[in-house]
Amino acid sequence: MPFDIKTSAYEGPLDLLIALIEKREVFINDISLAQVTEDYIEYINSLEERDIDNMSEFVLVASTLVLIKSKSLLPKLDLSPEEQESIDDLETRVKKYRLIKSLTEKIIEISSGGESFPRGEMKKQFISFAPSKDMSVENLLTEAKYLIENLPKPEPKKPKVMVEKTISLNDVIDDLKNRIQSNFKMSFNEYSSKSSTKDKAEKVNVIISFLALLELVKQGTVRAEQDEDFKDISIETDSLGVPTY
Amino acid sequence: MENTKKLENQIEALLFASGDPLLITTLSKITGESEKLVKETLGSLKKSLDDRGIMLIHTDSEASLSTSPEMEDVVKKLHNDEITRALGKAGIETLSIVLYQGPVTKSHIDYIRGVNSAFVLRNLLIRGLVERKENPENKRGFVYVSSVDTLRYLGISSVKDLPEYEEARKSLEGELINE
Amino acid sequence: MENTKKLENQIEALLFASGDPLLITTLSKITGESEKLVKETLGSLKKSLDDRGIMLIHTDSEASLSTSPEMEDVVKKLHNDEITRALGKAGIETLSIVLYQGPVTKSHIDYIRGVNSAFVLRNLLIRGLVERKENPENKRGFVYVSSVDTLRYLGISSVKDLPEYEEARKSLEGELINE
Repeated sequence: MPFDIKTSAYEGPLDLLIALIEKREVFINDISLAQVTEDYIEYINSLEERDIDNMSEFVLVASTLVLIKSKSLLPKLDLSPEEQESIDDLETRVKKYRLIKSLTEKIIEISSGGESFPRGEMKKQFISFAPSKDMSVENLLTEAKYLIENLPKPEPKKPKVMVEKTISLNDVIDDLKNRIQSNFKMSFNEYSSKSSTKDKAEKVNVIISFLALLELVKQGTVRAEQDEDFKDISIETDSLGVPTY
Repeated sequence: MENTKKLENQIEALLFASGDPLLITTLSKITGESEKLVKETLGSLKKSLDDRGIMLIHTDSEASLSTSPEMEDVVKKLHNDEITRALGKAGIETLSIVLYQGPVTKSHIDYIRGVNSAFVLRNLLIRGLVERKENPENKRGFVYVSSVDTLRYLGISSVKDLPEYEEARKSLEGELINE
Repeated sequence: MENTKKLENQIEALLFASGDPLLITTLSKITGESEKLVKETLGSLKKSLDDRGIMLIHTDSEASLSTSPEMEDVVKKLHNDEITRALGKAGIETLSIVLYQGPVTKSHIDYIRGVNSAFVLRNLLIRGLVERKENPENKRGFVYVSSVDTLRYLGISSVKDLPEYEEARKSLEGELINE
């Protein structure tokens, strides 16, 4: 069987991540994930909202990547168990998905050996009227109604869930900013329902400037580590403010 | 020798995939071998199937696979089992689509149910609950309608007597979102 | 020995007569033999059909006869070159997950692929390339499994013929810490 492979767009966030990691020919781990974070965010940024079917999934993974990146730049950043779990989880998913992708290639290969076909239908079939007891007008109507209820419906354009997820990304950023400015102790669960209606472009810009901020903070960290005092960092970041791009 | 075996396998596969008898001329055309060679190879296929559950039947002009005569009892048992089993949810679902939507194509039934309905449709056919007709809109396809026996069994004289007929029929048309 | 051959022939005849896949429980019921013996005999039937035009395809619960994959070309000629529509990338990927991880829930498929797979799953279901079953752990949910038709599509006899089957299955279950 031939398979029709579209190579143009990325199917989802994991698909994109794998492509970015493979481009660099590195193993999948927190280091390589941190390395591709900018590329990943740049890719989302380069696309219009309408180009991406699964924007909310892309953004959700972006928030985990930001965590990984933050941790790689600031090794002393305390992660909550939930955060660590979301990082480990992303790593596992990327690995499993990549395995599935390689298996898919092999399946395409074996299937080129030919399709197999069932026995053809025979015209002379012995037909005898054989109703069954569950065949009542009531049952038939019940099933018809069940089917009507479950007919495929066109998907709503902007599901609520998606909006909620995008807001939570802003929260991740805000929260991490706060933590760098204070003492890095805050649970991942504590931010949730702040309302914000920033559009996508703005939201991605926030991530990019945040990552840039982290780079600057990292430089501060190098200096601060000489006397091993976390509070020095927060002083540094306070003085920097949010850079404008 | 190699080639005879290959032709034998091809003929076996073709007869199997056809279900119905095939003309020897057809077998010759598809395999690209002479009718003479096809006939000879039918002889060796027959021998290969000696003492098996299926056998080769052929006349001068056509050939077909069939179950061996000793298997009659067990095949009958299977048939009885298939037609006496309760229809179950899948069967009732499919029958209700044929009743409320008939004449209806298999692909529309699949679309409404969201799963492939090949097996369940064949079961309804051999039980005489639904009938298959040529699709007036597409000569190569079929449409399914309920049988007169089914209506009689349900105690109605026409599908229009089914409860909420017009309403349900319309709803089941669906919006036919492109799949 | 005699009896094994008889059961093998009976199973062959039943699978041929049915055309559709038969449950191993049905084969056991009709032949009056234990499921264990039926499964063993399926193994010997499979061997008997080695190097023939037809082959045995089976899952854990069902078995069916089918044309051998090498016969694709001639059978397609018979079916007037009816082209089976190729699966897209998303479809074949989802199929791989079901093959190597099935029975598997939709949320697990979404989790692995990182995107919602509702649409692609529906297409596979309608084509009969995956089947939906009640989730034993959650009566209101479903799990997805590969079917006889999945194996037909790939031209293989059982999931064990998939590349790296056991190994990959194990890796996908675990944490995959080491690459």
